Amino acid sequence: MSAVAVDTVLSVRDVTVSVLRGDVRHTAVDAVSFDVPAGRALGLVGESGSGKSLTLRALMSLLPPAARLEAGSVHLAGDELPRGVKQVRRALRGRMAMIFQDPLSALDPVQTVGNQIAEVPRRVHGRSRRQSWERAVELLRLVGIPDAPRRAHAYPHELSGGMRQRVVIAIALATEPSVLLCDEPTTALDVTVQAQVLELLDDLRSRLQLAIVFVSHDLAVIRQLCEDVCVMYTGRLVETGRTIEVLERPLHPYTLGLLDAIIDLDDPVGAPQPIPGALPELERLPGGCTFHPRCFLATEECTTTVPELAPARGAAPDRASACIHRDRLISP
Amino acid sequence: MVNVRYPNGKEMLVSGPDERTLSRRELVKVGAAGAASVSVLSIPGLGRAASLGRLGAAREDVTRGGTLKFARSIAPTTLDPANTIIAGDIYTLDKIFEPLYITTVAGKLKPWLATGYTVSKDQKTFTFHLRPGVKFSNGKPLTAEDVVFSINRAAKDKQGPLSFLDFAITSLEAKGKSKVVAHLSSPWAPFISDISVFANAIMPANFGGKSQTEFFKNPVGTGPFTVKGFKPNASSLTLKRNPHYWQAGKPYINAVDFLFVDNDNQRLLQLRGGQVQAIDLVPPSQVASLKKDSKLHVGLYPSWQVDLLVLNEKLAKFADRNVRRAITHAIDRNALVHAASFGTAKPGGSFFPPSLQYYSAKTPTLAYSVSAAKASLAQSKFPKGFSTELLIDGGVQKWQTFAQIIQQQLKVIGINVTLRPLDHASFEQAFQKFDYEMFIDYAINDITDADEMASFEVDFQNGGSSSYWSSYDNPTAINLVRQAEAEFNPAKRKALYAQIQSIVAQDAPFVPLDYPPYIYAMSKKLQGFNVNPGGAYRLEGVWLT
Amino acid sequence: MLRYTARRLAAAFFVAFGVTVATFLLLHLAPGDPARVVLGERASPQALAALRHQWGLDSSLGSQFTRYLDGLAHGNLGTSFINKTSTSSLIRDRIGVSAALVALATVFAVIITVPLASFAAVRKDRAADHIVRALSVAGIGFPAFWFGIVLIEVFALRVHAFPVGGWGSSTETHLRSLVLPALTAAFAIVPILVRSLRVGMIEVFNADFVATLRSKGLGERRVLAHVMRNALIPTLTLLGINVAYLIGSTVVIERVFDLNGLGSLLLTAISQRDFPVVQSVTLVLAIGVVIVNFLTDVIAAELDPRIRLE
Amino acid sequence: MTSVDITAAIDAAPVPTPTFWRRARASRSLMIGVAIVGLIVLAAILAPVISPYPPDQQDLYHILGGISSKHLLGTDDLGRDELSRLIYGARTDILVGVLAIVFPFCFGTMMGTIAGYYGGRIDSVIMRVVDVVIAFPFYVLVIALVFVVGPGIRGIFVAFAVADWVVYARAIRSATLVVRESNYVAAAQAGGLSDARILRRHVLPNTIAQAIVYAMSDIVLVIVAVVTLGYLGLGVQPPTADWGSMISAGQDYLTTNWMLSTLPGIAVVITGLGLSLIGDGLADVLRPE
Repeated sequence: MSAVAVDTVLSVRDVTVSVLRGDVRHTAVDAVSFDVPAGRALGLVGESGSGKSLTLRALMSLLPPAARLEAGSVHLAGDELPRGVKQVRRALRGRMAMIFQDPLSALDPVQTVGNQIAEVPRRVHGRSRRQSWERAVELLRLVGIPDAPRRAHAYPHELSGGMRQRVVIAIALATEPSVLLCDEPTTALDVTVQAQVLELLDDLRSRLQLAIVFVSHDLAVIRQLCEDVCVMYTGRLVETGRTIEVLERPLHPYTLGLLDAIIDLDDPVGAPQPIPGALPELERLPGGCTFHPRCFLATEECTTTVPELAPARGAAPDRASACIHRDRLISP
Repeated sequence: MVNVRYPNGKEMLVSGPDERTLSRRELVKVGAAGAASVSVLSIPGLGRAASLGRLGAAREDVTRGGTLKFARSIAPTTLDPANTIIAGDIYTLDKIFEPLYITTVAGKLKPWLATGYTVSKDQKTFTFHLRPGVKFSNGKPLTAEDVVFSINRAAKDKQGPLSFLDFAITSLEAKGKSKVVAHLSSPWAPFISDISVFANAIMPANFGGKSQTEFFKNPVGTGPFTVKGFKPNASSLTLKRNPHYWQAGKPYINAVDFLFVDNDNQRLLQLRGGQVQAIDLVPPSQVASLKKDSKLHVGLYPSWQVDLLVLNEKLAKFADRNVRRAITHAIDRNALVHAASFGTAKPGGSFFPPSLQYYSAKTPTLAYSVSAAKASLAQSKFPKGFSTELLIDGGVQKWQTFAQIIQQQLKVIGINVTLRPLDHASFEQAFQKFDYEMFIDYAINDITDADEMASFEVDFQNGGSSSYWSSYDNPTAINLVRQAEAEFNPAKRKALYAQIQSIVAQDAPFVPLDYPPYIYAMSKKLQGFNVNPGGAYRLEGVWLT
Repeated sequence: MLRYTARRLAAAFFVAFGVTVATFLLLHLAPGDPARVVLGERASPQALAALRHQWGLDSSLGSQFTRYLDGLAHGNLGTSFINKTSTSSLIRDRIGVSAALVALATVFAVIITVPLASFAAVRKDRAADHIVRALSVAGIGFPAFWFGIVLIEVFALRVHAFPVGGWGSSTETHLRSLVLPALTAAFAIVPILVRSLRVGMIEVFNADFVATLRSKGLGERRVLAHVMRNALIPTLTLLGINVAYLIGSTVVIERVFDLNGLGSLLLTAISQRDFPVVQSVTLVLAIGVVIVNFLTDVIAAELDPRIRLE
Repeated sequence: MTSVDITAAIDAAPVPTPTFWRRARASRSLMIGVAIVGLIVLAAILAPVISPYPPDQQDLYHILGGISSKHLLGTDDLGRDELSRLIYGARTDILVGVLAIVFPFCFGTMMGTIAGYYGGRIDSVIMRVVDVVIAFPFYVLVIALVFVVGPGIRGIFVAFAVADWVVYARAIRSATLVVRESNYVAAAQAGGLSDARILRRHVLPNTIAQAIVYAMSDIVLVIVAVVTLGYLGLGVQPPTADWGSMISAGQDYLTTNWMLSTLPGIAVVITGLGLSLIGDGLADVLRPE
């Protein structure tokens, strides 16, 4: 595993989360580690059910009742976050914030957006009512909401999807975080609004030197926003590296499968080939490498040994793949 | 017979075990041990004419002052004596207005505002001598003219429920200030008893110059108490002491706070909780538990009430004398009294209650005997029995209990009874239109004279209720009743009534079930409180220790 | 808002008219004759007929009804047959008692429901939650008057904290005599409200915006306040319906605690067939229900911006 | 930049939804509820067999007797066996409870469906009538009706028939409004199905669930109302054994024989508990996942 880079803001080591199904606990996130330096965006990509948003919620200790953080440590700008729910929340103030997928249900329907933003400076930072309101309007302007002072009095259901998502971001920024966790914030938006929000996030990343972790199942969104990317499958990291390299020359059959499954506008003729088989259920994960039943490289060995996330021969040091046949993918 | 009663709705819905239908004389009995004996003690130095005579002198061994808090079940709707028959009104206005004669606790007539009377040879003219020195609560003296005005008003007001009582009076005239002469159309033995009825209570002539409504808001009477600003159907009413009361030194207490609590359970709780010092209409079922409470006293007072199972002789099955006798034999009144009234009432025998004048203990009643019942039924036109319907007032727990006992006991001799409970107003309308087969209700005498019960329940033609709606029509019995009305010699009257009681007992038009007492409960701090068999209680003689 | 109030006023007028017609028919269908109630058994047919004529009961139902409506229009509710005074004075003396009872009962209901429901919702599926749910389920099957009797036995007779019944004379005793009846009345509707609020809160706790609240760094108490405000709205309409039910149940509560309110007056009047009193008191109670429903909708619109009073 | 949605491409296998009965068995509160009510109904049916005495057999010389070998739960104010009357009381009150809501359930559901489905003038007429009935304070209406029709079971049935349907109507109307907007109803309408068939096959199956769930707690409310009317002397009339009249008759002996009033009270609470649990359970099982 790569040593902790000097300007890393967020360092995640071996985070493991179990989920209760019936009365059996299954591992939904298996020893996930990654680092995010200030001012850079890391993409976390995988199908729904791959444990990517569960990982994010684990960092914020917002796990649903059935889930539990089994192991792992999180370092924020060097100091480790405590494990207990209450202590974590206090420790996170002004350090790490999170935004969610559905903008309407992420906002309190019976409170004006202005109040929902102002509540952070008012309650958390103890600013006065007037100062908090001004801060809220300022943040609304920052996230690109026109006529901010009037719109601050609006209720969530009176705003469009994109506008609402900007308010959610404004709320996150109100906590003055150094790290921003995004759980598929653009999935519920239509394409044009999605692009604007991504631009906003990119702009905030550079201007505020924010470290961003962006979870999505959309490779195109990842390519646009994130310099680095980790691919997750059944709770495990299967491939990491710089986004461009991973998309150009994937070192893990699953990533290859993902790329083949999308429509490549440059090659309209080639029909997309979906990955055979189905995503295995948490209760019945296959042994060894969990992707082997659907993997065209699968050999006898894959069914027994659990592949390690290790760099491939001849590839860049920060490139890694959890596949014992990774070297066979290097040669074009 | 003035067994007039009507529901004061408030009462009816309470499901306490005791009867809720209010007779004109609501059953109000209080258990003060000693009768308020009125000893003669003219009190020197009170500056009152010593000639007050024996009556009304105050006792020395009493503590004065204080307010009696009294929870009653019915709130008064008016204080006008001539215009009401509701018990809630009667027992409030009889503390404010007084008649010429009153009924004592022992059920006898006693001179009150009149000291006595003389009768003409043809027994058609009565001259009353008014008690001297009596004043109204506004200080003005009582005059003969007030008496003439009050009784005429009661007699003339056709809408007045009791106006028929004074039918015998042709004219009244005042003779000077202290004599009143009454001319009757024919000799009428119960006359003095009729005069003692509360409707004939005395008030200032022409309401002392005020309008009628205004007068009855702040009534002026000769009674021991006065009322200011009366509001009908209020939750409470305060009676203040009348400083001009003609019995010097009385009433001993300063005021009476009547609280009107229609729920039996609530009255009991307010007594046990110390919120009130006396309550009326105590359910028989509570007598046992109340007696255990050292701070409380329970009083059972004989009453002029008889609970009756009435049979509708308009129907063939009940026109048959043998059927009626069979039913009377079949009902075990001892068991009924034991279960339904917890031994507080006496089992029924003659249709006169034992406490009533001329009650004859030797009346040959039909005793409980299933074999006699079956034998009598066998002789009737319905030997194999029949099914019938028993109408009762559904709102009263006591009647429901009686009905279920009778239902069970008549089933034994082949008479299947189904119950038909109705709410009071419908129940009342049903039996008065003879729309019933059997029904249970109670009859009550309101004045000392036995004629009231005799004529109302036996005189089919002009008793006023077709023999208590049973349509029982026995000419010999009716003739005896009329003779008794005009008979002034007590011995002869007693013989006549004995005969009437035995004929009725044998004809069995209705089955006297029991003679219930008035049941009151009060704190032991209240002394000198008592009730007459008619249900009225005087408060000038009570005191609070 | 004005247009909405006007529309609701028209609907209320229709409801009041409907209630008046229904009561009028009910009264005239029921057997039992008020004249006989006043004059008693011994009354002569002529006296009965005269009284009925005086009350106008011998004229056709139609004309009686129009006469009543005409009186209503001039604010004259007629004179009580039994008490020989104006119905409006009877109602005026007693409306305060019933209104205070319903108001205090509503306050008690809210004070008991909110903590109980949030206590259960926060500890979902733990011991506390099961106890509260079992209690609220059992509570529905519990006759309110029975609970009243138990309250009297304990708090009035043994602990002497409150009077056994009656209305008392000073405002202080009025309040003390209202506590037990209001608690009894509240108890009749608390089970239903607790169940509704608990479910509402659990649903809101699962909503995404609670995660936003927590990620904002707010303490759990602030989060609970937000959740409560959202969950109260559906329960509020339920409270409105139940307060209307409360107005009806004053009839029973006033009987148990001997309170001289409109409820006991109505019960008496029905059994005495005191037509004008029954007619007017039922109308007043019905208007009370309509007002409560109107207030509920207005408050709901205040609380929830998504509801527009069209 | 093309938007890429991998998930749509890879279709996850459908998870088999358990049938109604499997989910019904899984719901704990439904099972407990059915057990409680089942026991009580069983006792009511077997009343003649299991109760030691006929319910109205009096023994006037042994009234208000305490617990004894002859009378396991003592005797009431007419010397009747309290245990037998409790069991027969179950028969009366559950029968009355269930029968009393049949009409309101059917009539209310019908009215609610029509109002919700057709809307417009029909809806406002029905809703105005509903407003009038609701404006009539419940107990006032029930008492007035019982006065007109006379106390006893008949009065109670009429009273509830007139007073209780409005609750169902309102619940079903709002449910129907929701279902009417759904696309499968629109599809059915487009398919030219007659309104009646649409209502029966598409609307009702989705709305009736709420009415059934409410019916459970409604039975409880009916029993409690009958008990309260008993307290006012207008309930089930003697000699039929019924918990209401037993509570009100026993109330005078609270200090001496507290059991007379308490036992039927507890019986009502337990029945209420059972029925509410069934209601809860049904609500969970019928609520779409």
